[in-house]
Amino acid sequence: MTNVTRRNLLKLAGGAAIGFMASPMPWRLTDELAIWTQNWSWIPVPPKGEVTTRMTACSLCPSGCAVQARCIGGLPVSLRAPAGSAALCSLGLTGHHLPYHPARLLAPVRVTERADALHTNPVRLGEVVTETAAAIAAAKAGLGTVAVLDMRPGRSISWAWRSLLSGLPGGAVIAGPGREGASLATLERMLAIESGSLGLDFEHARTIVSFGAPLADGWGSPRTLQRLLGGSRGNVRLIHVDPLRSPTAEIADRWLPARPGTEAVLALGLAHVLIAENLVDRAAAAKAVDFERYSLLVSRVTAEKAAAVTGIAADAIIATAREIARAMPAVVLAGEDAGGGRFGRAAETAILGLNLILGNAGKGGGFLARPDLPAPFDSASLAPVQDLDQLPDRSVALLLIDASAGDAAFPWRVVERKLIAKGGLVVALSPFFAGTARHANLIVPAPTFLEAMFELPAGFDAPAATLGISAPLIAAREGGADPASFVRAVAAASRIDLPGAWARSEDLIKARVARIHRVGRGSVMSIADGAEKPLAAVATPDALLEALMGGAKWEDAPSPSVQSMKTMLLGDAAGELERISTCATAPKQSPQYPLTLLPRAPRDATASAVVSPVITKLYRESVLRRSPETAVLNPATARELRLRAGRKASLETAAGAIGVTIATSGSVMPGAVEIAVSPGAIALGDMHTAVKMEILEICAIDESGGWRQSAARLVEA
Amino acid sequence: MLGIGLFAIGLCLIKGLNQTNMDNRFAFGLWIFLDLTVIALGAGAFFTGFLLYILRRDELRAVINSAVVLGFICYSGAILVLMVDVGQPLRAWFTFWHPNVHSMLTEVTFCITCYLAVLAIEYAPIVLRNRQLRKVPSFLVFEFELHKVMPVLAAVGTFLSFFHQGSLGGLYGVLQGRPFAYRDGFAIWPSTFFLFILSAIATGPAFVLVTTWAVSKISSKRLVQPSVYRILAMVSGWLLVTYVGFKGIDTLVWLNRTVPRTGAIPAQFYAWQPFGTWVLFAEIVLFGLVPALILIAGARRRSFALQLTGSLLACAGVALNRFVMTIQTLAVPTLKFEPFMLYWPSWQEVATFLAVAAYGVILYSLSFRYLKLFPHERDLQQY
Amino acid sequence: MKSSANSGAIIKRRFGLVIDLDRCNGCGACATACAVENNVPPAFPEVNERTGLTWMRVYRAENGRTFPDSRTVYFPISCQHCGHDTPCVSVCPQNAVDINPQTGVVSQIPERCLGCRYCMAACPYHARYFNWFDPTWPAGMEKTLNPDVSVRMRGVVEKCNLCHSRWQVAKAKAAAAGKQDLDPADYTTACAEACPAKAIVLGDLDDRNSEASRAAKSPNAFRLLAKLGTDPKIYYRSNREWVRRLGDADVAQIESEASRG
Amino acid sequence: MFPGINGFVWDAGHSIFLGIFYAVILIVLTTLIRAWLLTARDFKSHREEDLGWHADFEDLPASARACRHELSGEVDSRMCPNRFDCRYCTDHPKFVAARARQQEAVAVPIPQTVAGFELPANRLYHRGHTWVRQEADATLTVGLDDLGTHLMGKPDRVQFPHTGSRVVTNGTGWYLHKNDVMVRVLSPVDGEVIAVGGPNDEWYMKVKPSPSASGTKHLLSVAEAGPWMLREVERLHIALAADGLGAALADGGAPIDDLTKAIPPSKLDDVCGLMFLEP
Repeated sequence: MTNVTRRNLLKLAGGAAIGFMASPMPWRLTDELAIWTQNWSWIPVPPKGEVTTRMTACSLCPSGCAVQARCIGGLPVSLRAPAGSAALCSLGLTGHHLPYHPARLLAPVRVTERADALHTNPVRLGEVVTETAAAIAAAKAGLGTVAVLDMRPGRSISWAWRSLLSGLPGGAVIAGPGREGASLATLERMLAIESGSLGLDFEHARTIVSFGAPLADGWGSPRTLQRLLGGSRGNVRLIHVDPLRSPTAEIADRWLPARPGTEAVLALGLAHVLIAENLVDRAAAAKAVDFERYSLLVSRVTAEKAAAVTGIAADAIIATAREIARAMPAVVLAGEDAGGGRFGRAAETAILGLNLILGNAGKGGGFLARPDLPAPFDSASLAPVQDLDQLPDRSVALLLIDASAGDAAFPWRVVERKLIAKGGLVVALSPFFAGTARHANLIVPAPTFLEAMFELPAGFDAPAATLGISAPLIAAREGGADPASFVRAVAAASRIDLPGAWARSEDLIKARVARIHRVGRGSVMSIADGAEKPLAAVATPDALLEALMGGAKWEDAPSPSVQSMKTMLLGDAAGELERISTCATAPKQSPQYPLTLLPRAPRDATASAVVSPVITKLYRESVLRRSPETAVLNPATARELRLRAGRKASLETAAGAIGVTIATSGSVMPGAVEIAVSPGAIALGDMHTAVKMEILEICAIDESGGWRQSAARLVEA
Repeated sequence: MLGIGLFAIGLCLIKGLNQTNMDNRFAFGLWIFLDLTVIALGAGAFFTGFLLYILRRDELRAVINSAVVLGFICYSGAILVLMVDVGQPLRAWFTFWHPNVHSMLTEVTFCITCYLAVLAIEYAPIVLRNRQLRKVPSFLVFEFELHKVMPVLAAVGTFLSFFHQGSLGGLYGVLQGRPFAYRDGFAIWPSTFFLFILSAIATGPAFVLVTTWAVSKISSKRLVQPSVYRILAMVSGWLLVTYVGFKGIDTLVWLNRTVPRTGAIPAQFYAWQPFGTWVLFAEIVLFGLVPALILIAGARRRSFALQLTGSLLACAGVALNRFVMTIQTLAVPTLKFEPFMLYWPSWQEVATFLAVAAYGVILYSLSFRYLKLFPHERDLQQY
Repeated sequence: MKSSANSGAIIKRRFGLVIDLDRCNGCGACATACAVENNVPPAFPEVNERTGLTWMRVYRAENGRTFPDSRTVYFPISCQHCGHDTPCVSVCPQNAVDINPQTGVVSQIPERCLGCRYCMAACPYHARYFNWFDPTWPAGMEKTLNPDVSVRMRGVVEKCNLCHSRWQVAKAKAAAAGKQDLDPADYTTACAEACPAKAIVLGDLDDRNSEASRAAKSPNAFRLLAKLGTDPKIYYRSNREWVRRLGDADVAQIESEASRG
Repeated sequence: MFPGINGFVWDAGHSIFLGIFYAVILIVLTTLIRAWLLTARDFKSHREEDLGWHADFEDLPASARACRHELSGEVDSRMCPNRFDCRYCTDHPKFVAARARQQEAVAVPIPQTVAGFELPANRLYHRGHTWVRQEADATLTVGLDDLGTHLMGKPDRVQFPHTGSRVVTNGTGWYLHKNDVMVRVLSPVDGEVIAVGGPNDEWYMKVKPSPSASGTKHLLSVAEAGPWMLREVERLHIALAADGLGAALADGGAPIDDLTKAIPPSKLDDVCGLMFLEP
């Protein structure tokens, strides 16, 4: 029987097969399957809807670039620079992604640390307010002081903070450490200008002497870079001092790779040549009360001595000085780096001093006085705005972090050491559970870019005061909290009554706009048609607000020259500069830490706590931007230390260690380790990847709170 | 092994090819390399058929069945892997619907599928002669009739095979964007087209020899007369000699004319370790000329040991050649600021291939157990 | 399409990019803008520079000298839109790659692509990318996708098409205005538009008056691997001799940043 | 791909390539179809048995295909070219003639038993271990020979053709079933089955030769059967020796009745196949 059944089976199978093939079924099936692969249910489908174009401005960094948004059904799908305005950076181009970033917070949270990982549990806004009020009470009771860390000073919300703090022990608003333009405070101190601030007039400068200002990596207004890269380079020269062969160095006319930490000596050396060869503006320089002492001091720093310390050839120093003098006006910058922060006070004093002897103060193409924007409301008493290093250590009992309009990269330790021993309470306003906010105990979710009205006061490098407004394009998400109303709530809870009739941030901004309108100075630049009309021609405050909301910018009238009370070239850094001027040759590297760690970052990597996940195109999917885990060495250095490219290693400083991958590049200064401060896993949207110790946390912090360079070593794993 | 392999295949099909270690630079990897090798070795099927049915070398009747089964396994296995290798297997049939006749790959696809069908048909009579199936009279009769038309099929098979073996070579020879692979040629065919045909038909018989020997070792039975081995060795040997000859000429032309025209520097191709010039030497001499001579000598001296070593070397040689064409081509950078790259297959890739290998072994041993792969087997048992 | 229908003859153009390497400072805005414009998904954590999707990719190359003489140049590289025996077009087994006769743009038809990756092996510029993963955006972010460009499925090859959707929009606009051909001002690629230094210029290389064709003819303009004879339509220019040398095909060992790991 | 699919043009490339491709497919299909048709035709003309035997014979081991004249020692070595059908053999008559001449010289004694297997003289023998006896009424009686009987012992079941149906020389005679092994016994003659017997009778079939049937010269006379039987026993030995079963056959003495008891079931099918000319 067996074979009989087998035969039948075979027949059946064969018949079935043939029958199936003959039927249309298989063909139809394959076709359907192929079509199916083209619209798998899990492939996202782009939105459909009516196309509109709306104007706003980018609030993701202080530059406040104009933005033209292409919207579908009212929601932006792409951002670009309007015709005639500066192009957007990667951060700005992807700003409309941020409201949907995985790190986005939609409810107040309490941050707890378990198994050395951070966890968030939602809390009610009320609880946050009560706890904050309690902390304020405790501070009043003598536990410590209260401070606000403001990542974007100059916004009208700062006035709200300042009036909240005015009554509190040691209450002060701290400008975010290492932020762009921070060094101008030093120059302002040297000039002791009593009101307003200084503005940079790149427009008319013929030479830009940049000490580490990463102009090509986003520093100051993008217009400057455009001017440097634009076809008509002829009329502006760039001299760049930087141990890194950075993009800025690439576009510089002269690159001076001074040894890290010797910038002050180089500045003094340049001053020496300028004075010796009588290339300075005597009249302006003589205004300085300590000019005699200054010239005596710099006279010690001959080009040769400077060369020995900085590693820049003497004749290069001399040539540079002459170049500067030849192409005046020449503005000298002590540029902060988005990753490396600012130079120490002494260095800044030495560098910026050059401006004073070149007579840049109050001269076109130099530094102009810039009256402050009108305050949003009058207030009897306001807490001061200070630099972090003006706070005593271990003093702050309650720290409020205002990261509602952006963030900055700095070692948390510079702030942490200001907190009282027990740590105190840290409350952050931030849209994301990322960046500085991760160090807070409580986080209140602020709206993101495009979700609310943001204020764009002039960048530090604008010659005159300006104001723009970033108009919201997306309805604010549920669970967000407005910073101003949070201030109000806290004030109410701790029975502080705040001046002014404002409830929300918009109110503050509107009030300020109204005041600008009342002042009546300046003009309104419309992005749409590039037309500029005097403010006087704008009928009502509301009309002005409307214009600004439409992407226009208010610009103050050209300002009067700088009224300096008492110019000082050495100021409070005199002592240190004396020591430096002895030119005790370059600070010896300790044998234990033979390398110099140089953390640096382009601005678009740090200005916001998070970036669009699409930025992986630059960091992960290509090697254009180095990952924060890549330590780059000069091949020679690597050979000396027997480190091979591609190997894993541990980068160690006195402050700690992180795991890195070694890379080599001829562009790196021998003995230096370059590390890019760039978005980590969370900032790029990988909420599940384990968070690594960040490079800044192991950087050494100098006495004036800087972290540009640290002694380090690499140990191959 | 089969199980793990199937699991790996599942992963690749469901989760996508991110399961492999291939990347945008190594668009081809282990799979393509082994496919090419396997198909080259599978050439034994058509070439033995060609010798037997067209050139009437009747001694080879002793191995034809085994050769056909081998061919069938090699081709079906290769196609199986290809189906996993492509990103959208469900669209495989597009090639037949929107063929780009200028693409070597189209030719390969068409020929391989046709040839697999032919192999299946050639396989059928062997199956139908099974002791149980033959009791069904219609099968036996059909087999008988099929057998009469076999030469036609053999001819067709030969034609197809010649073409796709060639096209597989053309696959790389036409890549003018890859100076390392690009070759001048005749008419529309780059030289690799012909070299691949030669190397395939040269190693095909060698592979048949090796497998036959292996099977008889494992089953500890004598399967074919020594004379058959000798013929295979002889054929393989002489073809290999011609191959090496042409390969040598081709290499010289390539290094001295083709490459300079593309602006590339030949020396740079071998500047990256581990792919030094030794590769070239191994490819042409160590695994080309040497086995050829060994094979011929072995056939002459009637020394089976020599024939076997020669065959093994020859098979290794064709594998090396396919490896160079596939992997080294992709490893060598074209842009100056692009790095030299290497890649290691992921376990999924390896497992997938092992699964196919397992399938081959199983299918072959089943065929060996139930079908008469070596007609003379019984006789040789007797005396 | 429409305009070419109502105007008998098809207007033949040769669109290409001219990239001024002396202006490029490697900010990467072009790469970002491209990804946003063309709905190229972000990368999973396990993705690396070898498995990513970067239609416009900026390479960093150095002159091989060491500090302080080391110099860096950035090469923004997209599909080079080869015009003559285009390597990828001829090898695709199922016509999933073709050259648009109206624009000279080499375009990929993802719906027809089988994912055999033969074209990637054929491309000397490594400008073609395979979707190793399913395209995935964080929840909600699909609202920000460009409606003019469909998202590609896993398992197919994709690459730069000079913002084909923008070209279609421009054509449609011209057609609506009853014009035969688009106004060059209406059509530019996302990368060219986004470049802060205006280093990237799109234009018809056959049109004498176009800025691009003029720049392409400048003495310091060159094309990558020109000797391969594939006639790419992406031109580069630099006044630095060593940079121009980097474009040639002789595979010299230049220590490049990419060679890490 | 076909006209109508977008962008398709019948350029030279397409024409040549697709032309060749379809030609190939066509050829493959036609050959297949042809094979089918021929098969059908063969069935119509009832050649299946013949063809079946044709295929079988080819697959028989060389040892089983020796010519009867090799067995009888008239020629050193000769493969049967005619699939054991001497009726159409051109050489057979020559051999017979030659033999006739020799027989005057020596009269060969006719053995009754060979290696313990009986070979009754009044029968003709077929290579498939059957015998044929011509009856007075011109019918033919067909049975299983002694070795066959011993080999199978008493079959569990016999599967006969229906009486009245035709059997052809070397076609299937009947099937023997023994411990679920099925053995096909070749029919030694052409003709119509008029009666069937079984293991209990000494015969299996009575056949009325068809008029077309051209005699019985393809069958072995007792004289020839002797050496043939010797060879068969030898083959059996070898087949069994492969598994060290040589002892199963009583050496020289009377063989045991039922070898199936001695032979392991796994091997039985092969051994029977070997002896009953069923590869």
